Amino acid sequence: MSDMTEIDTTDIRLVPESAVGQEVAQTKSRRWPGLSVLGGLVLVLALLPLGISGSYYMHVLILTFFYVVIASSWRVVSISGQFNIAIGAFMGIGAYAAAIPSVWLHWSPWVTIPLGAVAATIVGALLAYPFARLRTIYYAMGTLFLGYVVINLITAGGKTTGMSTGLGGVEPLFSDRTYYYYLAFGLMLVSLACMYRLEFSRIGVRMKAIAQSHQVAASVGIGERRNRILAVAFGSFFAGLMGAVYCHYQGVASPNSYGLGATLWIIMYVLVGGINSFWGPAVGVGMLLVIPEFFFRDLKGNLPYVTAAILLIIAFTMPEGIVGLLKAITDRVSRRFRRGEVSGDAP
Amino acid sequence: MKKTAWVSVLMVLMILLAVVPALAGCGKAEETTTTSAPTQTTAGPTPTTAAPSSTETTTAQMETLQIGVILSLTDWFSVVDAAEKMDIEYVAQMINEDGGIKVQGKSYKVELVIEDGKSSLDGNTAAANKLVLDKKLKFVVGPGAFFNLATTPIFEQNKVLHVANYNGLNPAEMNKDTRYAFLGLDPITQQSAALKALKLYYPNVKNVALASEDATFPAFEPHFRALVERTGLTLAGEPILYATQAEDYNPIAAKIKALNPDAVWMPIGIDPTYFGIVKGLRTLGYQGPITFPVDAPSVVGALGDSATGIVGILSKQVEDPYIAAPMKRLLLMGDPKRHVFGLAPNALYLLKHAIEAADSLDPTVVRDKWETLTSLPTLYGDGFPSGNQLYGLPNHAWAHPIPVCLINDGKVEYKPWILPDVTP
Amino acid sequence: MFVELKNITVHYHKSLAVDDVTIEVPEGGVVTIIGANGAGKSTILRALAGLVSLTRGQILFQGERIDRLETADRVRRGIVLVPEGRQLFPYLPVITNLRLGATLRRDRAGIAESLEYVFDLFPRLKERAKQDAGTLSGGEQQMLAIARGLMANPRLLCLDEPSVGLAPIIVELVGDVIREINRKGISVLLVEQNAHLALGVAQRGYVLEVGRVVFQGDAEAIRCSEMVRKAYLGG
Amino acid sequence: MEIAVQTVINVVLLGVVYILMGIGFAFILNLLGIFNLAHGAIFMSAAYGCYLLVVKLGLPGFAAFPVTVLAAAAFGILVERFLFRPMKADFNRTMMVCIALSTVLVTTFNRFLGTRALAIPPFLAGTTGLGPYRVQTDRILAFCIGIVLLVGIILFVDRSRWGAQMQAVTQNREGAALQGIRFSRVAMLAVSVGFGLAAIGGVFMGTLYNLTPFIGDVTLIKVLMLVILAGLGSFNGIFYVGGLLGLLYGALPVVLPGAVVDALASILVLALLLIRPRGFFGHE
Repeated sequence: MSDMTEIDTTDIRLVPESAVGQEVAQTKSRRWPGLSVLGGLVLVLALLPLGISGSYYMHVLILTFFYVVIASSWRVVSISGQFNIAIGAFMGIGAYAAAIPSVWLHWSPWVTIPLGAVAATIVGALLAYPFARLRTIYYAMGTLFLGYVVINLITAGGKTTGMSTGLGGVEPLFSDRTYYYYLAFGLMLVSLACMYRLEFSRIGVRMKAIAQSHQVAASVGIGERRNRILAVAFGSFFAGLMGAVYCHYQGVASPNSYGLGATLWIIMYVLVGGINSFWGPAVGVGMLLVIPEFFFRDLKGNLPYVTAAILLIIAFTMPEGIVGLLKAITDRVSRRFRRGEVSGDAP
Repeated sequence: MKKTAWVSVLMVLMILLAVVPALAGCGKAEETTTTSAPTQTTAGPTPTTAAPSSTETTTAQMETLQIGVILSLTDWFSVVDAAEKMDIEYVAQMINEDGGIKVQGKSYKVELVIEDGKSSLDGNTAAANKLVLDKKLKFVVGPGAFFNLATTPIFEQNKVLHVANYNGLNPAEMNKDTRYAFLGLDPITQQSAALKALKLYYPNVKNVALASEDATFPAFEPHFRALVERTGLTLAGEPILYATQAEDYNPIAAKIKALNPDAVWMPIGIDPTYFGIVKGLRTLGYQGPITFPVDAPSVVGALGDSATGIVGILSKQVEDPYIAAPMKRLLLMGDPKRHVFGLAPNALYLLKHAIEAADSLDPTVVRDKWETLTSLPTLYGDGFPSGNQLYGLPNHAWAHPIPVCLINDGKVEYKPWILPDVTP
Repeated sequence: MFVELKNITVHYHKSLAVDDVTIEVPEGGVVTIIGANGAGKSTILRALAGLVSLTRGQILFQGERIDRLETADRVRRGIVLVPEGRQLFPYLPVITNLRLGATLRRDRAGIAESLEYVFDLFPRLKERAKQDAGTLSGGEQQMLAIARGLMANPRLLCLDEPSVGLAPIIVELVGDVIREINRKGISVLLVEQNAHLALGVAQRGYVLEVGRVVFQGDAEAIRCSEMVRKAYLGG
Repeated sequence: MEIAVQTVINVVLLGVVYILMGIGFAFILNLLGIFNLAHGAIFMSAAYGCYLLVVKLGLPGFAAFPVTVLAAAAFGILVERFLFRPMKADFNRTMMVCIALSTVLVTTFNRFLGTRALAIPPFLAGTTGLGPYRVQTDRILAFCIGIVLLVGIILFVDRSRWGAQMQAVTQNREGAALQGIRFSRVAMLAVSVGFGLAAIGGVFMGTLYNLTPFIGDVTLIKVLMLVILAGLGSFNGIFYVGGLLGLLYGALPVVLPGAVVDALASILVLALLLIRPRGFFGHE
């Protein structure tokens, strides 16, 4: 046990060891069913407004698209081994960078939204810099605190930020909700495509290598700090972008949408869905946001019991989240399938 | 295999743990307040559950009018709104017992559609969307406090008449363009009662220290300053602001004490903050009167012998000899010892009378009529418009007589209700 | 037989570490396992202590199967491992480290006696009793680790690489200490890379290569074996 | 002058509560590696529990206090056995479990007792003269109990068998197992002591201030700050940093308005954290 020294006082597996580039290695034929399901889903979602136009479910779906991107952006940060508990704050920076000029200077949303995204990226990268030397639980605690500081600054901002009540009167982008639906949907597709591209690119593999062992990564010439900051900047760009669109959609920006509680729920989306899989965050948002909103909303004050029960069930029965479980099942099925065809697989 | 057995047993336990309170909670909503008042026997014969069954037969033939209600039933603001939910349900029941809302010779039974605002702007947006888009409602009561920031644009866009319980004076909540926004109680007027009562019962008071929660205060500040001046008082030092989520209010109390004011005025906050500061001030030996919106039994219960020299406004108790009839009726509909905030119920009550006055179920017609009204019944007696200039809207914000009580040495003394000054 | 590891197979992180190994320790004897780095020596001790579980095989202590027991229960029976890298509690004083060695003992008098015994054995530790364990020198830390093991009143003391990283003069001292411990009637199972030291104190030995026993016999026999001479004794 | 005296008392009391909470949190974090996000909910539940015992069952405060603390400790044993242990120290899963636990507790108290602000009746009513100044007797009592408890904890950690075992497990888990220390028992002890300490903090806060189902959130943040700044694996550090936070949150509101306090205090802590990212007293 010569590597005992590099394990921190608390021996915590922050990001589960997934084989580097495991998914890249999947054969094309195995990806086909997945792709067709995905295509069908995109098609259904694209056509959905024809059916549910002007209903509450549209609002929920718009929120879902936002949170899928935000949760996915958190996961992108996490593949580099960083358990970042400040993602809500990055979203908040994006939102306020868009809301403040919109409310006080009456800038057009088409200017403020990119501004929010850029501001979140820059601030995110700058703030990530001092924390990039921290690892594992130290990083988690440091960023948790960072998020708290950002929210405190927003809350102490006086009239400019509207303090803890929030900033109202942010100009809407469109008057028709259907446009928001397509905007959010489009942004989600583009963002997910970017993230997919990154995760399975060389940079993504490098990030995963850093997550597994920063020493090994360093020994093959992967710059740890650079790649980690890149991951945070990349993640906070999408978080900031979505935060900005989100506040224009809601018409308000309020600190408690971006505080520790909000961040923890975003993380819960990812953990419930499965942190090891690209589609985990989307599934998690579906499980924790869409299902309670669609089916349990009438429970009102008792709704938290449902979400708590979902969390407990997943924690007890699916250590790798829902997608992890599905993967385990399909693996087992396909192994049995293959065993019938080819015998004597090498271990 | 032993492991899996364990896990399944655990799962069942967990689900039970989650489901049992949920089910119990559904059934026991009424009892939440009775539990906090052990002296239930003094209430007298007040059937809590018998009433709806008797009215159901009479209202069975009536058509129903769905009215949306947004209240925060989870998270921090539920301290206020969970109680409001019960009372607004009682008011709906009261209206139905009286034959519902009468429009053009027809009676409509009120059916409340309550949505959880989750104590956040996001949650309130979702709730408003649900009411407007899904339920297609035309009349909505609530939300309270600054949550209107989130809901006003949605209601205005969809031309839904909405009556807020109370608001944060932010222009985005109510301004000259929000023609469908009404307000059950103008917050400035309400506070004028506090200062008037203070002057009345403590004539020696010349200056007051203003202590307020900081987030909504900037919007209120000029109005509060004007109000102090109008009442013939002065402010002792600068206003003292504190964070909504502080744990220890003793530093605030020490700061107030250091100003050495004749009286202390706390216009904005929630109970925990008020109590914390009063407790701190009394411990420090501050003797002057303190005024803030109270629920008399809660104050006595939470503050014990620190509850002295308090000029309380807005306490609603059956034993108050000056209590307005509708309010007394509301109190007697449940456990009369419960804590009644009485803002959302009042908004519903106002809305009912406005609809009847307009004799229409079209929100635009109701709005146009309402803008011409100068008097409407409220739960607190005759209401009157206030703050027309402040909001830039005619007769959109309302006020009414304010209950007043003095609390000394843990004993409550009820005083005649005060008619507050109209806010310009 | 006092302690028997019968045909044990151990996987470590899914890879085979020990394959079908049988080792016997007689009561009051000193047995050594020698072999190169990564041969699986430490894994055998860890399996004996209950830190890793067996894939196959049995561990018997005085005829009783103990391979399903928790580490603590094995310690209670007297099987104590002094781990490689010492595994001290660096921010606790020496005396507390020693007392923690006697966690499972309840006999105050016995503990006091053991404490006296280890202080006799290692006078340096007595001098530094109040010092944090992390501040000791390497040799002293090894002494402390052995002393802590003795505090549990062991019947079989397993030592994992006690000589690693120590100056030659201290290595000799370790050898003396092992002999002294054995003289008290405590059996010793010694895992070493330093075959000179190991064969100097042991009566019997096993040579391990890539998880398998390739040679076993009396210490003398091993020392004379051509293969061992070449591989481990530098000639 | 009076404001200064009062501030000192506030600082000390807040510091004591933070330290009690922080030590409990640190026990759980150091031994089990669990980031116990339900700590604030336990704190709140204990305060409500004590309230129910005193007001509903009519128990005298001095009886209700230990009963609450013991109940919280027993609850800790259950939580460790049935919620934490099955998670096998997986950080992600324990986080989910903690959030679920906290949600359930907060929602339950909110459903049943959340409609008005409550307070535990004072243990000793009235005020006591401290020279020319008057102080709530309860505060003096809380201060005394707090100091006694802190001394007790120091003795427990440094002198007792169990304390030594807990430290041993924190410093070297495998080494501890080899001495016959059963991790599961020490973990159970740590969680139960942690919950017990949180309960003590909760009862103090419940008597001195007011109860709402959400008081735990604010205190949890302070505790996280405390543990971050003290550093992992450190018990002594918590005492110093707890005092510092007590100073920040007890004294800053006197000179600064509202939300600026939180902002300034957290920036100060962040600045300290950037100097020593691993905390000030933690072992590397």
